[in-house]
Amino acid sequence: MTFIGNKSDLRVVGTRPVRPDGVDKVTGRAVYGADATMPGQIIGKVLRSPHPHAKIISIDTSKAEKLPGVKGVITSADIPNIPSEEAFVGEGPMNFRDLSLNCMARDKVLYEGHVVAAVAAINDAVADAALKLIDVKYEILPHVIDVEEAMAPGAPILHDNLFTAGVTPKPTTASNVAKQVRFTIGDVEAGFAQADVIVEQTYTTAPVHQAYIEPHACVAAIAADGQVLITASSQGHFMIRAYTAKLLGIEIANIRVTNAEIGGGFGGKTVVYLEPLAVALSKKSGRPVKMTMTREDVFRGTGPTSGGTIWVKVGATKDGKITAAQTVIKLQAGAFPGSPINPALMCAFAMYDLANVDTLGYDVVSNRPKVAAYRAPGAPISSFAAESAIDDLARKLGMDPIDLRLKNAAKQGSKTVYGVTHGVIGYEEVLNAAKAHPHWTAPLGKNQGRGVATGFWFNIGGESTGGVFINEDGTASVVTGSPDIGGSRASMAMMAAEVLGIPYEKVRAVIPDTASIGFTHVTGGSRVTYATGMAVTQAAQAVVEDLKKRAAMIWDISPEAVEWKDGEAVPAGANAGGFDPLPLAAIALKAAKTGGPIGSEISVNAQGAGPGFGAHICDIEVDPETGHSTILRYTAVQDVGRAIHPSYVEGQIQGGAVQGIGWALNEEYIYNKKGHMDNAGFLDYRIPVASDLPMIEAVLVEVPNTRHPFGVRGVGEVPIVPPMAAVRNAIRGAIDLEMFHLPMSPPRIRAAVDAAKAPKAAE
Amino acid sequence: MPTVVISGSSCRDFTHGESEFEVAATTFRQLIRELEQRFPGLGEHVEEYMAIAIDGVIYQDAYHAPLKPNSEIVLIPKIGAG
Amino acid sequence: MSKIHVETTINGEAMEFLANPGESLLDALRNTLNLTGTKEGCGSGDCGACTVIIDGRMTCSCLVLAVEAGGHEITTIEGIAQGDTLHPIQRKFLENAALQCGFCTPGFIVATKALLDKNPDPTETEIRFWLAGNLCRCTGYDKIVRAVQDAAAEMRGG
Amino acid sequence: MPSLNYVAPTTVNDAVKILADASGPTRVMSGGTDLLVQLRAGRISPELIVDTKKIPGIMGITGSAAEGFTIGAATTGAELGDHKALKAAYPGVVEAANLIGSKQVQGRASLAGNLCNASPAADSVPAVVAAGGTVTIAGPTGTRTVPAETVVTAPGRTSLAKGEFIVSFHLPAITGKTSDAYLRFIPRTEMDIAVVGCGVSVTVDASGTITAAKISLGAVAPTQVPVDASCIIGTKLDDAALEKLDAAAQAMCNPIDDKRGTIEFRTKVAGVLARRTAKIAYDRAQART
Repeated sequence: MTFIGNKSDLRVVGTRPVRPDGVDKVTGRAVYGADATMPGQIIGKVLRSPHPHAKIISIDTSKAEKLPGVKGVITSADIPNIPSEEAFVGEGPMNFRDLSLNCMARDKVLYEGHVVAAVAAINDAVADAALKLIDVKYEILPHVIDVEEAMAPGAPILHDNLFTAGVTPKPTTASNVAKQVRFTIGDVEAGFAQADVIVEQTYTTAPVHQAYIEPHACVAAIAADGQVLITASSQGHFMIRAYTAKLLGIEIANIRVTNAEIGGGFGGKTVVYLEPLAVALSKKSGRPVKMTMTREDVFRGTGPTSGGTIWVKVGATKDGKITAAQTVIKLQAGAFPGSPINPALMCAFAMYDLANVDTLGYDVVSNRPKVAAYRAPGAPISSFAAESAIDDLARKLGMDPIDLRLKNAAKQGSKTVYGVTHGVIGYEEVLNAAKAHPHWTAPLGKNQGRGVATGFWFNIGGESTGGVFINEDGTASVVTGSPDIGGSRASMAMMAAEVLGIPYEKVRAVIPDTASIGFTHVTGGSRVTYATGMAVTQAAQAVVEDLKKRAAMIWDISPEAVEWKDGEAVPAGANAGGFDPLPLAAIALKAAKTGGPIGSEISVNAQGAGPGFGAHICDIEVDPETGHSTILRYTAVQDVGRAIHPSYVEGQIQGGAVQGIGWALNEEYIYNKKGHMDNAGFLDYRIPVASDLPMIEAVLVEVPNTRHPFGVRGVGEVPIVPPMAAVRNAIRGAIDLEMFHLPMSPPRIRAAVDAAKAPKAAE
Repeated sequence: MPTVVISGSSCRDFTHGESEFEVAATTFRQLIRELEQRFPGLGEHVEEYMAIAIDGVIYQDAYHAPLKPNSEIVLIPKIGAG
Repeated sequence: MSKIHVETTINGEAMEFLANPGESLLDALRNTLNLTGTKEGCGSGDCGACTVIIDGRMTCSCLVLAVEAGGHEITTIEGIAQGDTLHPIQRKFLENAALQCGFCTPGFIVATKALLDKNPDPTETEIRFWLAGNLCRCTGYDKIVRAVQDAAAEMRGG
Repeated sequence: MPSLNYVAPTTVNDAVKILADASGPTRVMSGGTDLLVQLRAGRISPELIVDTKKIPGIMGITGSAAEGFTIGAATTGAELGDHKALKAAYPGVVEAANLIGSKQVQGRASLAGNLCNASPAADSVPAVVAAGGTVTIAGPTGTRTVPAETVVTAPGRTSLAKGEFIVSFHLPAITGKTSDAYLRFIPRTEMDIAVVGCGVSVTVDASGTITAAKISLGAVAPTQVPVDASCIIGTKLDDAALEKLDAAAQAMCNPIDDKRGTIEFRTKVAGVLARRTAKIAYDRAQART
C-alpha cells in the first residue's frame, strides 16, 4: 500500500473539525441503548443469585407466570444447552458454552449476581413483582474470591471438569487454575548472575470495572418466521449478531442488529449479557422485549478486568544495563477461564531490549463475575509491577529513571519475550520527549513527588468494512461497520475527504446495521482508525480511480491521461488536451452517462498494526496524616503514528490516563465475608471526579506506522498502561514509601506511613 | 527455508519442547499444514489461537501472507483487546 | 393508588402528565414525556447524567418524584438550544471535542448552564468542584473543563 | 404490590394529622435525596410519602447573627450556601451542608433530611451539634424544641414519636468572638460519604484564650459523638492542647470496619481532623471583632 501520510501534503487529516454526530449528542437527540424502543415492547428483567457459589436445586416460576401482566418467564431450560466450543473472537479466546452459562446459569451459580431466570412483563412494577415470585432452591457451596486462595490446596472448586492446561503430564484432578503459560528468551539465571543490582518484589492489583456511564441496554424482537431484530448499545453489532446466533442456535441471516449510540465501553461491551435473554423472552412472550441494566446490575453482573498477584525480579549491571527480567503473574479470570494472562506476560517488559526474560502466568477462576476486556487487557497489571520495579532499580543504581529506560529502550530490531522483533517503533522518541518536557525538571514542594512510568500495547488490525459513495450533488457518504465510541465517524470522514480532495463538510459518515454493510470486528483493540480507516481509505482511492475514468470518458481521452488534484480531474499534461478541470460534482452529475452510481465498499483484514508506546509523568502530593493523595500535574507522552483528529487522540490519552489514576488510587471491588460485593454503585466504587484532577497534558509524538496509508497507530489502549506505576513512583518520591498494593487508597498509605515509623517497617 | 521460532509454552506442548526449526513453506497456509504434519495438533492450534509474526510483522489471520526463504516466523498467541 | 395528575412547565412549555406516586421525575421525562436526552447512569444521584434545572437550581431528576414537579419550571437538555441555534455551551463542547461517547454530555451541559447562570466567570477549581457530581469516564474531564472556560468567556464577551 | 400514596399537606397541622392517622409505614419527605434512593433500592417500601415542602415557612432562613437564625427544615443546602449572613455567622454549618452530596444533591437536600436519615456519617449533624443548634418538632401534642444531638438515637433511628416531624432548626445568637468549622475526610475530593467528620465551635476572649468550645465527631460511632473540649478550654490552642485534643477525639471513637475505612484509620483520622478543624474554628473566632 502506498503511504500518503506526509504531513506537508495533508489538508484535512490533522485538523480538528466538529464530529458529524456531535449536534445530536449535545442536544439530547442521540439514541443510546436505553432510548431505543420497538412498537408494543414490554419490559424484561433478570433474577440474580444472592449466593457466590451454589447448586441450583430447583426453580419454580409458576407463581410468577400466573401474575397478571407477566408475559413470559425463562430459565436455562429455555436456552439451548450448547457444547463447549472454543473460538478466538475479536477480544480474545472465548468458550461459547461459558458465555451461555454466564448469561444464564444452568446447574450452578458461580458468583453473586449470576443470572438464574428472567421475566417479561407489561411494566417495571409487574416485572419486579414477578421476580419476587420466582422460587429458587439453592444448595449453598463454599466460595472463594481471592486468587491466591483459589489456587491453594483444598480451595472450593468451581468447575469439576476444569483441568489445568499447559502443564505436563496432564493433571487428573480438577483445579481453579485453568491454564499455565510461559514465555522465555535467553537464560534469566545467567542474566541475574551478571547483575550487580537486583530488585525483587511482589505486587497486587484489584479488579477494576470499565465503569462506562451507560448501563447495558437493548430491545429485541423475534417474529413468527424466526427473523430477529435487535437494537443494542455495544462495541460491535456484528458481535451481538454472532453471539446471539451462537447461543440461541439461530441462523445469522435471520438476525439484524442496529447499533444504538454507545455510552462508553472500554472493552466491557465486547460481549453479550442481555441480548440472548431479550430474544428468548420475546420468543416466549411474542412481544418485543426491552432490557436495561441498573448500575448495580452492571457491577454485579458484568465483567471487570482481572486483579492479580505479580512477582517481579529485575537485575542490572552498575552502569544500568538490565541483564535479566522475570515475572510470575496470577490473574483472576472470574467465574470462567479467560483472564488476559497472555498479554499480561507479553507486555510486561516489551518496552525494553532484553536478552534474558522469563514470564510465567496462571489463569485462575474464582467466585466473581467473569472478567471482560478492559483497555489493553493485562498490560496495566503486569506493567504496574514491572515499571515499579524498574523505578526502584533506578533508585538503587542512583540513575535517572528515564535514562535507565533509555539505556535499555526497545528499538527497531529489539526482540520481545514473545519472540517478535519490533519494527519501526517510537519508544526512544517518546522517552526523549518526556525527558525534554519542562514538567520533568519543574520544582517540587514538601510531601510532593514525581514519578514516571512507561507502557506498551500491540494494537491490532482485523476485519473491517468501509464504503465511500459519491452522491448526485458531489457530496460523499461514508459507511463503516465500526460503532463510533469516541469520534471515529469524524476520522473516517476526514480520511475519505483527504483522499477525495473535497472539504470535510462534504462528507458524512454513518454506521449502518449488520445487514447493510460487510462484517466488521468490534470497536476494540485500538483497531478502528487503523483497520476500518484502511478500508475507508482504500475505498476512497478506488473511487478516485473510477472518477478519473469517468472524466476520461467525458473528455474522451485515455484514463492514464487524467490526474486527480484537490477534488478535481485535470489533464495529466499538455498533450492530454487543454481541458478545464472537472470538479467531483460535475463528474457526479454525469454518473448515469458514464457508467452509473459511483462508489466502492472495501473489506479488509488488516494485519501488522503498529505497536504504541507511552511515557507518563505524574506529580503528587501526599498528606501523611490522612494518606490522601492529590495529583498536582500530569503529562502523558505517546507515539500515535499519525493523529487523524488530534483532539480525539488527545482525548483517548487523557481519558485512559485518568482511568489509570482511578485504578491507582481508589477503584476496587470490595467483597464481604459472604462473598457479596459491598460497593456495587458509583457512591463507593470511586471513579475519579473532575475535582480530583488537574488538566492532563497529552503530548503527541508522531512516528508514522508505514503499514497504514496515513501512518496511524492505535492510541486507545496504551494510555491506561503507565499510570498506576507513575502514581506509585510519585508517591514514593513524595514520602519515600514503597507501595506494593493497588489501590493506594488513603487507609493503605496511612498504614504504610505508620509501619515505616514503627521499628522493622513492613507493609 | 524459513525458520519457525516458538516462545510460548502453549505451542511447545505440541513440539515436545522444540522451540526452533525450519519449515518448507512459502505462505501462512502452507506453514499451518506443515506444522500439522510435523506435530499433529499444532497446525490446528495455530489456526485457532495463534498469530504469526513474519520478520517482526504480526499476522492474526492471513493464509496468503508470504514467507521469504530467510524469514523468521514467530508463533504467538492471538491478541484481542478492549 | 391511582396515578396523580401533574401540571408543570418543561422547557418553557406547559405540560400535563400522569405519574405513579413513587415514580421519579427522570422516569417520567424519559418514559412518559419521551424526553430521552436526560440519561440514567446510576439512579442514585451519584453520576449526574440525569441533571435538570428546577426553578433555577440544578438537581438529579432521579432524586425527584415526578409528582413533585407540579407547579415548577423544569429545564432539560432539550431546552438548552434555541430552536436550531445551539447554545454557546453546546457549541463549545463540540469545538473543544469535550465529548467522546456523549452519554454524560447532556448532564454536563445542563450543569454547566446552571453554573454559568450563577457564576459567569468561574475559576478552573470552581468549575471542577461544580461539575464533581457529573461523572465522565471517557475524557478525563480536561476538554470538558476547557469547553466550560471557553463558553464562559464567549458568554461574558457577548 | 403494596400501593404507595403521596400527599403534600399545606399546613403543619394537616401534616401532623396525616402522620398521626397513617396506618401503614410512612415517610416524611423534605429534599428526598435519601428517600428516593432507598425507595428504588427496595430498602424501604412505605405506603405513604408526606411531602412537607408545600408547608409555608418549611423552606427559608430568617434571623441574624445578633438574634440567631431559624432555618426551615426543608431548606436546601444550596439556599444555605447563598445566604451571606448565615455563612458569615456559621461558616462551619454552611460548609457542612454544602458537602452533602453533589451540587445537584444540594439543590434538594435539607438539614432535616440529613438529620432524620440518621446516618452516622451525616455531614451537617456534627456541625449543627457543635454550633449548639436546636430543632423544633411538631407533633400531635404541639411543638417541642430540643438540642440537635438528641434527635438521632441509633443508625436509622430517631427520637421522633409517631405523628412528629421537624419544622425548623435554630442556631443561637453569636455572642463575643465565636466561630465554627467543619471538616470531613473522604477518599476523593467530592461525592463520597464521610469516613470521618468533625464539627467544632470555639469562643475566645480578647487575649485569644479559648473560653468555650463544643466538638462533635461523625462517622466514628453509631451516632455523632461529643468530644470533651476541656483539654482546649483555657488554652490558646498551642501544640500541647492540640495533642490532647487529638487523643481526646480518638478516645471517643467506636467505629466499624467497612468499605469506607478501617477502625484504625477512622480513629487516627478523627484525631487529625479534630486538630485541623479546631484550628480553623479558632482562627475564625480570633478574626471576629
